[in-house]
Amino acid sequence: MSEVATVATGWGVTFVIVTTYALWVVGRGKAIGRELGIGEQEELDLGSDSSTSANS
Amino acid sequence: MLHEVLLIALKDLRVEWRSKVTLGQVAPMGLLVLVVFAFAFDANTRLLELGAGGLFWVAVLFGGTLLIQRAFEVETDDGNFDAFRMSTIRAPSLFLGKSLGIFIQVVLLELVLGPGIVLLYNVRIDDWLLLLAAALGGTLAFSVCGVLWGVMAAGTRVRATLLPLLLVPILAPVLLAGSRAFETAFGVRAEAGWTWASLMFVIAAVHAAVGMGTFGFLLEES
Amino acid sequence: MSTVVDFQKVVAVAGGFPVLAGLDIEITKGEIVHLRGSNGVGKTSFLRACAGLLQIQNGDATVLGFDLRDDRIAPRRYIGLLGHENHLYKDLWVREHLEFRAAAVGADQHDVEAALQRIGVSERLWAVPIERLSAGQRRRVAIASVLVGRPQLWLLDEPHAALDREGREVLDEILIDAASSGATVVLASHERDLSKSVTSRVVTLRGGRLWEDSGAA
Amino acid sequence: MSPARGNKYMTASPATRVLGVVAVAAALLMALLGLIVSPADVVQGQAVRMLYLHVPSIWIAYGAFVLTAVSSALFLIRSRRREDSGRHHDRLAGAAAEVGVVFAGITLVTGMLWGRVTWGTYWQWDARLTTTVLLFVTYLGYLALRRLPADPMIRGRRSAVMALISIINVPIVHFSVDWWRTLHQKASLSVGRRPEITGEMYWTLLYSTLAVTIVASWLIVHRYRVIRLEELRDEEALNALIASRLREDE
Repeated sequence: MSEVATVATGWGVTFVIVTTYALWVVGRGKAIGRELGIGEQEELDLGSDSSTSANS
Repeated sequence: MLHEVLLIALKDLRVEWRSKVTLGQVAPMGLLVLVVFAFAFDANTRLLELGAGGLFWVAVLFGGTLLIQRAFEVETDDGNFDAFRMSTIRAPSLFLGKSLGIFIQVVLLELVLGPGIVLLYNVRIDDWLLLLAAALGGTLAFSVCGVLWGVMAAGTRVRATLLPLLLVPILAPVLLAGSRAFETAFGVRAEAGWTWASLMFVIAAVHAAVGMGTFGFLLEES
Repeated sequence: MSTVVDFQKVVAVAGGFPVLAGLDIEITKGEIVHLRGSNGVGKTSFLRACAGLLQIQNGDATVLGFDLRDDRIAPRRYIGLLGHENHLYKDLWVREHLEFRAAAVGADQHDVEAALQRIGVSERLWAVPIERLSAGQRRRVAIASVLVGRPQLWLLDEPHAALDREGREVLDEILIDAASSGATVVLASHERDLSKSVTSRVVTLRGGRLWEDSGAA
Repeated sequence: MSPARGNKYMTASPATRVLGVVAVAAALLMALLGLIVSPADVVQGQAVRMLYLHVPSIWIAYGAFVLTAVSSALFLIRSRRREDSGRHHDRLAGAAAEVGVVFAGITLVTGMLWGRVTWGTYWQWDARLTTTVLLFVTYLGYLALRRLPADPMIRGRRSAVMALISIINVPIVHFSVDWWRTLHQKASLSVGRRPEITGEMYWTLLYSTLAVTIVASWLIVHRYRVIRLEELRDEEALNALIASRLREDE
């Protein structure tokens, strides 16, 4: 594997792992929040929280 | 304290004496593992001789894990842990007593495996003192770690699969040190066998201290 | 008359389920309480909570003068618990097992034989592995293990299960003796007419709470 | 609405929202600096860019495991108290351990890829990689232990003890593996080929560490909240059960 390809793979894999994990955490938080009936749903992005700020 | 420790250890040894699990089942299995290693290395006598120290400790790890499972199965089988909780025996004594019981059973296992590697792998022993010291240190470390993780897994339904996962990474330094020390004792490696042997005593001491301090937490299941 | 067990609005959880849901009960010294109720009403949980084996989540619980929420280990040495399980080492001989149990609770080794004789485990079985005993005989060995500790508080979960008529009678005698010498007995059983001659009080649980109490005799 | 629902610890506060935005921006800038702006190394060429992932992630992994151990110790100290038994320490320990495992995994992947171009093999029995892989498995075991159904306090104590033993074991493992490798394979390949980290590379590495730390903090904060939500769900289910048990009688 060339150096550039290695670097691309490394950064790519890292990005995928972190993003997947972050989305999983956020999604799980949203799912439970919905189950508990707290708050409204929001856009899924890295900056949003797992549940809501509606009543805080 | 000593009285309680001996009480527990003697009880475990008596259970073993009556059921003969160590000598009748685990030790023969250990010997089988030694034979299977020879298959894996294509009976290359040179390789086996070089690796004998490490293979010995891997076989001890396999067999010893089974012994730990067994030692805690005896306790969980008929709700005996409840009887311990209700007794006047203190948690550190229970920890040391169980460790002593396991220690003696692992020594028995090693007494079978030791001649096994000497005969099957064509090993010469150059340094008996180092060999015995390393065996003692490694077995002590194995026993205290084993009991610590054994009780942690014992309270769960998945103990049979959980125990090895928890135990092996923690015992990795012991395996490493035991293998290197044995290789020096066998004269296939010229380096610092004694330092490796002392490392195992340090590991044993550290885990014994942690175990005595935390066993009470682990024993309270509900 | 001193209070041995005092539970006020006790809530206890096991396996994510509220096994005790606001239980109030007071038991005084020398009583023999028959704990009644169908399966899953909290009989076993009440016994385990008394023994300090089950954590109290809410409410106040005192056993033998110890506040269980502060220390649930200290009272254990005065308590004898016979659970659903027998707490036996099946590989050991009857006598070895009992000697171990006696030593583990700091009891006198001389009491071992007396206890076995009292509960009616015949001498020819003393050197037999527990594994080979019948269910009823095992139950007797288990009761002997409790007896040998001379507890101040007896907590017995279905002690009559697997016992024959003679065994039940012997057990009843033992409990009466214990109570008259100042011990307190709580025995759980879903059988309705059990040992009417023995028990001084019948307490019925339901839904993790006190349902009916015949009151102290 | 129970008062717990208004608890700020389980909902997004403006602060964490800002943290999230900062984390994304920091990560983008990190990619820009690490992949484009910073120069290639004289010895290692482009491969040196793995440095900016590998080193910060191992730092986060170790940092997270230390955080787990500290929280676990605090939890054990407080767990016997009647009021406020320190459950938040337990939650933090769990959240940190999971994030630590993620970053330990990233360390291993980037380390192996990096090894492939510099050493020519994916795996050298390099002391740090070997220690990391053992640590990775240890904490996988820790997470397995945490996942088992049990009373929260018992599970908390059990995993707290495991976290303490695991952290105590880190120096032992590191020492023994390091010693094993230095004793038996003098002058490992990598030593001579380590890049000289100076100038722009130095600052990029420092910045990457900061950026990864921000991302990891965001992850830990949110994982903590999800654990809190899970507990809240369990508590609510339990309260409903207690209520229904109380109704049984009336």
